[in-house]
Amino acid sequence: MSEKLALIWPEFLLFMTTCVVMLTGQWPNASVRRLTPWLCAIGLIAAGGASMMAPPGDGLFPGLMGYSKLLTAGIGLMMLPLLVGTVDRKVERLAAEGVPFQPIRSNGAEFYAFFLFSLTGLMLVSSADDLIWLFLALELTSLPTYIMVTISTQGTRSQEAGIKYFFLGALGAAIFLYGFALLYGAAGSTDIPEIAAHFQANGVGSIGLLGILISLVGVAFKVAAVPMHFYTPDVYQGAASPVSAMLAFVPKAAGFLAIFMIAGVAGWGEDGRLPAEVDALLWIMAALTMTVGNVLALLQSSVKRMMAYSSVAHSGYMLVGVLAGPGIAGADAPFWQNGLAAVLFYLLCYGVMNLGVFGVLASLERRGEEADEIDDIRGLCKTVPHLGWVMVICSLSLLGFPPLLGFIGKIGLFTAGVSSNNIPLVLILGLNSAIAAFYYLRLVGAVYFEPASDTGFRASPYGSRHFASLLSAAGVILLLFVGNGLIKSADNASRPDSPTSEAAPPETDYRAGDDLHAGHG
Amino acid sequence: MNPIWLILMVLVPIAGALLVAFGNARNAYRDALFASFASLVPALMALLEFDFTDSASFQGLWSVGWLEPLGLSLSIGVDSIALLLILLSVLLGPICVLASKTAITENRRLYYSWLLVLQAAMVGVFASRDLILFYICFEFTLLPMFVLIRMFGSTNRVAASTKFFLYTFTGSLVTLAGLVYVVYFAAQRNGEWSLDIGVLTTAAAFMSPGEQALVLGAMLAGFAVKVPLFPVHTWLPLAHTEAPTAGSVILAGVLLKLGTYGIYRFAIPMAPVGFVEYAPTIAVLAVIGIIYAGLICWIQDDIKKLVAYSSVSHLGFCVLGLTAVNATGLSGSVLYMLSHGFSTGGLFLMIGFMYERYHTRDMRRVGGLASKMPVWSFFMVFFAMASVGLPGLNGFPSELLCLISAFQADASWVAAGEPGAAGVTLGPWYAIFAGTGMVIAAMYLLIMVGRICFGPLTEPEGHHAHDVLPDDLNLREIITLVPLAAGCLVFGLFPGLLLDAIQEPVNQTVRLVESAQELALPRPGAGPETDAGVLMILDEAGAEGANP
Amino acid sequence: MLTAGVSEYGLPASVLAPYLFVSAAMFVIGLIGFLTRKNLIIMFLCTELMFQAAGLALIAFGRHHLGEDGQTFVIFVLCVAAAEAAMALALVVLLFRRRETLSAEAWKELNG
Amino acid sequence: MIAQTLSGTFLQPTLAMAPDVPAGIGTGPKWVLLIPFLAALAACLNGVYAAMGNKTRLPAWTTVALLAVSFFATLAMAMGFDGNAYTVKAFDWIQVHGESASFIANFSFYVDTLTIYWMLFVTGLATLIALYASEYMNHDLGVSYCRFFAAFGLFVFSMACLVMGDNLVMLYLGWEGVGLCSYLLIGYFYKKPEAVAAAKKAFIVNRVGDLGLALGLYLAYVHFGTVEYSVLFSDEKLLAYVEAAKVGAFDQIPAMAQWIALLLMVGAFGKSAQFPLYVWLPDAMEGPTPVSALIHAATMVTAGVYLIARFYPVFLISEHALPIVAWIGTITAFLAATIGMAQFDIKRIMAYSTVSQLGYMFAGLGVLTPTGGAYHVLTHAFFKALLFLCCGAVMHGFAGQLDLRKLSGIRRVPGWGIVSLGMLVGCLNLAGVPFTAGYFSKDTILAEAFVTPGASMIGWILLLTAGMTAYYTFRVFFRVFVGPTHYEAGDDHHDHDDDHAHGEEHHHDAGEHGDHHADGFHPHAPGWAINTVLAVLTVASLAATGLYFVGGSKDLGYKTKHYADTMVSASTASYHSPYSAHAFHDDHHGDDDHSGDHADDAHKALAGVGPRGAIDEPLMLFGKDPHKVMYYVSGIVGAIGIALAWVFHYAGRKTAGECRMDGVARLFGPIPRWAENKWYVDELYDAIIRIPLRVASHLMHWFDKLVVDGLVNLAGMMPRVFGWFVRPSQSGVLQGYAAGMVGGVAILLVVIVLAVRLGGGS
Repeated sequence: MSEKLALIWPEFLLFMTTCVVMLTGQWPNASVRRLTPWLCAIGLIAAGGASMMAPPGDGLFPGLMGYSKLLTAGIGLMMLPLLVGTVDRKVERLAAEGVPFQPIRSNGAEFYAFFLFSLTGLMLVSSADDLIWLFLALELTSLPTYIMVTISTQGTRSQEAGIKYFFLGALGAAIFLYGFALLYGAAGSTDIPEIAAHFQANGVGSIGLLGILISLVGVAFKVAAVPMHFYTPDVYQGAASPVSAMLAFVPKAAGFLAIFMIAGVAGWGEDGRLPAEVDALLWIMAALTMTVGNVLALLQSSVKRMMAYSSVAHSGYMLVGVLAGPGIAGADAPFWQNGLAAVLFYLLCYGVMNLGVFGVLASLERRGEEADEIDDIRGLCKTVPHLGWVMVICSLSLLGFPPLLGFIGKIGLFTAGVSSNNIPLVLILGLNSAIAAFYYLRLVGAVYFEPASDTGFRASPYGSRHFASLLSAAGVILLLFVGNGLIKSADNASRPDSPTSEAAPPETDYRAGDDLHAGHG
Repeated sequence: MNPIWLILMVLVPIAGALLVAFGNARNAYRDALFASFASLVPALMALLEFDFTDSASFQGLWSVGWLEPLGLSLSIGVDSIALLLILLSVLLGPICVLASKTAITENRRLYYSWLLVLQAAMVGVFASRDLILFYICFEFTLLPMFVLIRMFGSTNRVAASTKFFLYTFTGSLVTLAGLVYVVYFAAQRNGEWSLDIGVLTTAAAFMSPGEQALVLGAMLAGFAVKVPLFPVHTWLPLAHTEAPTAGSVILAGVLLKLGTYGIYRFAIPMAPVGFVEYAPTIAVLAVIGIIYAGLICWIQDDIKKLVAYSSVSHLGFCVLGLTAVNATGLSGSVLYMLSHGFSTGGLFLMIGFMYERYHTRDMRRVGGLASKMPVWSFFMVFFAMASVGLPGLNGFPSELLCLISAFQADASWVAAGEPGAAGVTLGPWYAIFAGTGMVIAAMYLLIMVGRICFGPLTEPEGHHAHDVLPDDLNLREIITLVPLAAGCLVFGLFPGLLLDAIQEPVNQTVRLVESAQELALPRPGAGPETDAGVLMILDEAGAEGANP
Repeated sequence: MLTAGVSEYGLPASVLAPYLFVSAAMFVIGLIGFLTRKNLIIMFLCTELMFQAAGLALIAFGRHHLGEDGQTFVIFVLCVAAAEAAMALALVVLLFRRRETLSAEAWKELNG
Repeated sequence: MIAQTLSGTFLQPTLAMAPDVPAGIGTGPKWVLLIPFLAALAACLNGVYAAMGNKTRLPAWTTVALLAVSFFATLAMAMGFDGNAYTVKAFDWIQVHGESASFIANFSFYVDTLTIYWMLFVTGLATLIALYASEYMNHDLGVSYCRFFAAFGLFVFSMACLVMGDNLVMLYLGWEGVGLCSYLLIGYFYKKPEAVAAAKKAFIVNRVGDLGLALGLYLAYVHFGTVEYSVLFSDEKLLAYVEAAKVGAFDQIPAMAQWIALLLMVGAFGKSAQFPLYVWLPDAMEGPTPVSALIHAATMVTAGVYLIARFYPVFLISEHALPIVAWIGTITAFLAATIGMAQFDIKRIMAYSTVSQLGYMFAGLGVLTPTGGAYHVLTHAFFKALLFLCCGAVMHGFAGQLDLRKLSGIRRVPGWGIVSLGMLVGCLNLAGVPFTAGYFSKDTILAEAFVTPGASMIGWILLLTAGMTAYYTFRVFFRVFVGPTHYEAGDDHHDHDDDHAHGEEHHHDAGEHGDHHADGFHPHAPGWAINTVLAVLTVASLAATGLYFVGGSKDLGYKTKHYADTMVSASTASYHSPYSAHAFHDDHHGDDDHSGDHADDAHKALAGVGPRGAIDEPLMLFGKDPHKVMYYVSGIVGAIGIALAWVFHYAGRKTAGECRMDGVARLFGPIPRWAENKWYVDELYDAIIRIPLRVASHLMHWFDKLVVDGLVNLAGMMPRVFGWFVRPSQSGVLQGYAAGMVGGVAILLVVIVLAVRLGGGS
């Protein structure tokens, strides 16, 4: 058991930080309170560092942990400056005016703590090797976000978003829990590699298949795939932009990692394909998800809603990678065949570029209200040039415009899709990217070409939010130069365990050259 | 040839763009002019250093890894065709800057920097030896053009730019799928993932005819839109009409050629059997385009729209030459790519100069300018004649070769051993119908010239002299036109300068198609020996392009 | 199907089936309740019902396989359900303060 | 003068052929390139003058001087010609070296007797007419003057390329080049909408013909693998076909080879204004008169004749080509004559007479006498240029007046003597009055038509046309140059011409105008340049008669009759009809002495083309030598025509406007009006070609906008429509979402299970 603890050092560190943050977040002394984000950052950095040193896990994808945790920590670190100033504005203002600080009125502690909790959950998902663990980790990822959505603004919209998110989330959780139960029933074990081995040895069986299908659709809620996508626009729009940015990444990443595991349980067969039913489910889901997401995004005038639908669509793109699986050659599959690696890399790209758009929205304010409508950002390149340019770059990247990060990510999905012989799906993906161009181009057009509309939005006083936006745009460009290493690590992370192993694999060291694990001795 | 020149041709405009973008707005024009002239230097060096005796092999090869797991590398190199197209792109740079001096009065920094970025991207397209790098540059050209139209276009610019972007972008994404399939196929065949165009070309010929047809379809989805081929041409008149003058010049001069270049470089060698199979269909579309767009030109009142539709018609000839898949046709087509830019680019400049003075493009409102603008009219007639395909000017040799190639490419004639027959895809009827395009071209261009230059002088009501520009062309404008006019004349009289240079690569492509044909449809009695021979030819053809 | 891996001391398939049936019925009842009842609290209770349906299935399967995994899982599910219940109540109270109603249909400002 | 030079000086060297020449085509001296390129230089220099804003007559002098040098170079070329065709290459032009087939068309020139024959009168007339134009155009000094002479020089260059080019592509270059110059010069008065329209029409109609030429070029290339004359005409395949054609075995000649001539023919019809493509030529008279004289009478329009003559072997091997050429020529000749009879604009009458005479030339080619055709080209070039220049002088002098009802008795106006004399000589030639050059050349064609089997109908029509020609020619002469002196100023075509301003001031409406000319309008008598040119041309037209009697030769192995015959027979156009009237003058029949000796030289082998089908006995007309019969018959017919003109248009005429013909014309009802309106052919073309096409264009434009672009927009709208369709699901109601989720999952599961199970799984 104790050796298993070594796997969750990053989570442990984050948990420690969370505890500290809970305290500092409501410390009577304002300067201590102001330290909270910094403490979060330290925790994230520490967790990131620890994840680099993490040994390979014993789940289906031994390498997944290191990459995912580092990714989590990294994107979390980028989000952190954006979160600053989301809650407690009134409380802090009053405190600055000399009114005594009332912890009971403050949400800061929970907010940061829940943020870290959620990230912890995400990290735990990546190290899950057991259904129970997976279930708990998924819940840990989601539950804090329900609260964060609700408290992110003072308006009723957040509360509406929170209630919808929570109830539908609970429904989704019930569904995948039931699926897990069936999985357990079919395989007689909750240990994921054991289940996989069992299925491989004895066939999936109808209960097992039902379990897989139900688990998949349940988890699809987390990635906002059709038909579990309905909550997305409402929740994203209702929540404050920083929280929406987080929602677009954290649960999605958790969901995809879980989908990896569940699909991995079903197994990509000799021909590199999932069992027919699972394959069909993911195929239809992928096609519908990207299409529905994009066509609905087209109709939006609210940027947040548009981005929510675009988030749905991006999940659809990534499902193509899941379908492709780790490639026919199994552990030896090169990156271009490895759909899972493509998904992992795309998650990184998406996390970085998506942040920029929400960051821009969060960096524009009118009496404490964040920008939302497309009218609010018109002519941004003239009024607030740096935000305008962030918007242009991130939109183009989301659009998959070469040579930006989004394009590179999409290329991976393209090659994986083609190599797994899902060419119709790849064409749908291509056409959907074109549909997406309609509305991303509208964003670009609005900020770059159109005259500024005087809706009263000004640059937010929270410099850290501008910083986060700029960071995102810089990431979109600069990561291109280190893309090589990132792709390699995504590739290594998604290497499945030896596909023919009968039981839980022994700890392997074939990833010795992995640069993410360079420190591991 | 030293790859540094190719690299510089990309970097100099980009540096220029940065200089302009962050420099003083008042100096934007001057800086841009400097940068565009400066990029002529590496172009000239490349031209001098290029070994034309070995024009089919790629020279100036240079490669540096980028995203290795994806096989994506920055690898460049040019054969003579790519080099010439690059030179055309670079040459248009200063012309476009010069032509914009008085036309663009606001946002100059943006304008000139995007113009320079566009130039760099165009060079990148032709210089790429990496498939995805090609695609990146290919797509990237959309952005500057989009900005130029959207920001500096005329009244309907938003719709035009959006349509331009979305239409071509949509097509290109399907192309990407096709290209990736080729890569995947090659990777399976070679056991190694490579994006090197040479490697891919070698491997792709082994695709089954069915696969080739699909790949061809996917490639055409992007390239045909870009050309543009009937019936996917409707974005072009709109984009041309709304674009600023320099934008139209570049669009007509180079960007449309990306489509035909794509067909030449990718569709033909990578899906040779499929291309030969579907060449008649493509050719029918090209011929329809020639006649259809020509007739539409006839009744246009908007002079710029007229010239825009004429581009559709003209590019039909270019595609026709490609579909003949013989030496004459490919030579003619490549020649067309090079020369069309001079004449049509010239026409767009002329229209731009007129527009600056009269602020209208409606031939009902302005006409008979010969009496007021004799120099302008001279050039107008000159470029119109080049566009008509008057022998002695640049349009003629290419049009002639394209038509001959279609005419001669009759399978029954080849079988009968006619000495002038080559190619099996088309036949005389294609040339006959396409040939009516020559008559129609004369019709609409002469009517255009007749209305705009000749007849009684008509000026829009309330017209007053431009506050900067004289009635007729000024020296700067003439200097802008002279290189294009000289190009028209020189390449009309000495097309051999270009034809000789492109002969080898073209022949090699023809060889490749023929070998692939034999590979796919082995003649009875062809033993393994023949197959080996075919393989050798294919490998040799591919190896020419392979990076060391 | 279910015979695979069944221990000879485990719950035989014939006895397992009714448990599963009940579990499925609970799940569906919960689902129907979730879809049809407007009251947020009742809706939440329905999700609890669905959770417990899964729990029942887990226990039955656990007995079938004679492993402790199923029961362990149920314990954790109960914990999570409790945590969710706490959150649900907090949320519902918050919302009630705003709108003075517990109807789920009172919240449809965000749509499209 | 020129004719004397031709006949006297260098006719002999032309025929001084070495008996044994090596096979193949040699390379000629490079200075031959001067001929075309001097003209090009003239064009360039004029361009420079225009750019410099020259306002003197320097452009004219430059052009005249350079063209004169070019002419003398041509003379030198003629004199230096040793009987062997040669090529001179300027530079490589279009070359594609494919693996299986190469396409080579160099910028190079081919010189044989036909080339020399044609170039002599092209450069000679061009020089003279440039001189004429130097005066004629002087009201336009300045940029326009430069423009005129630049186009003029360019025309001569293009014409030289056409005639001298050594391959079909060069010919095509010249072909389109002369078309361009024609366009530029017809549209010289570019402010006049009619001029612009006429220019456009000329170019576009010609392009239709050019398409035929181009296709013929392609087919020739495909079939023979080359477009170079030096290779093409010695191609063994072609020679074999010709042999087959000799014995009438057309079934041995592939249809493809026979089609070449049919396609080339279309080009010839366009350029030489043959039916049905003749409509552009009358309108082309909107150009300045020197242009009409040079381009639209003497040289450019004969390019079609040149093309057929040059490709005579190719036409011979085509079963239907020459008969079609003959019939088209005949129909054109007749039709144009009928229209010419009813016109009142003297320049248009000349234009229709040109069309008609071109028809004669085509008929001549068609009835197997390329010699007759070529000889008529030469005589016609001189006398028609003369006629046009005279008309031009009238137009120049009378402020643009060209209506023969408003001019009369010009002969007696001081200073118009040479013009009137020139006119008379020209008219005599055109009418085919005995012992003029026109008489002999027309006679040759007529005689051949009557003796060629199956062509006698052609002969009769041509004979009738000859009478009509005589009538309308002298109609002009009798009305305009003789009779009571009377004139009215025209509505000055030359807007800038101050000299004529008073002409305009005193212009009177024709209806109220009486018969005097003394109210201030003074005709502007031609100056020395015009008079000199007219005098030279008058002499030359007369002297051309002499060519009928000199220059015969036996050096080809058989006897040629006269200079034109010699020149044509020594070229690729060589063909002596077995039915030929010439045969009666020859010592022996051509059949046996053509072949053999010169078979090594392909060109001479072609020169020996024998009969198309064997004949047993010479054909006779009325039991006599047809040629001699024709001397009398055509003389009589011409005389009748002139007499009719005299009766109706001269005898008893008191005023300019009225004559006996007016009464006669009424007898024919509306027919004269129809003829005056050119039988409504233009309107017909409008109705069946232009208007339908235009309607089609509009339809296509709408189709493009609505359907093609509409579909694109529709496709662009589809995502949006789909979005609207899906959007209601996002109702914002929590339970709606839940229902969507659950329903969606249920449907998904069912669909999957069904799909996989029914699809057989995989």
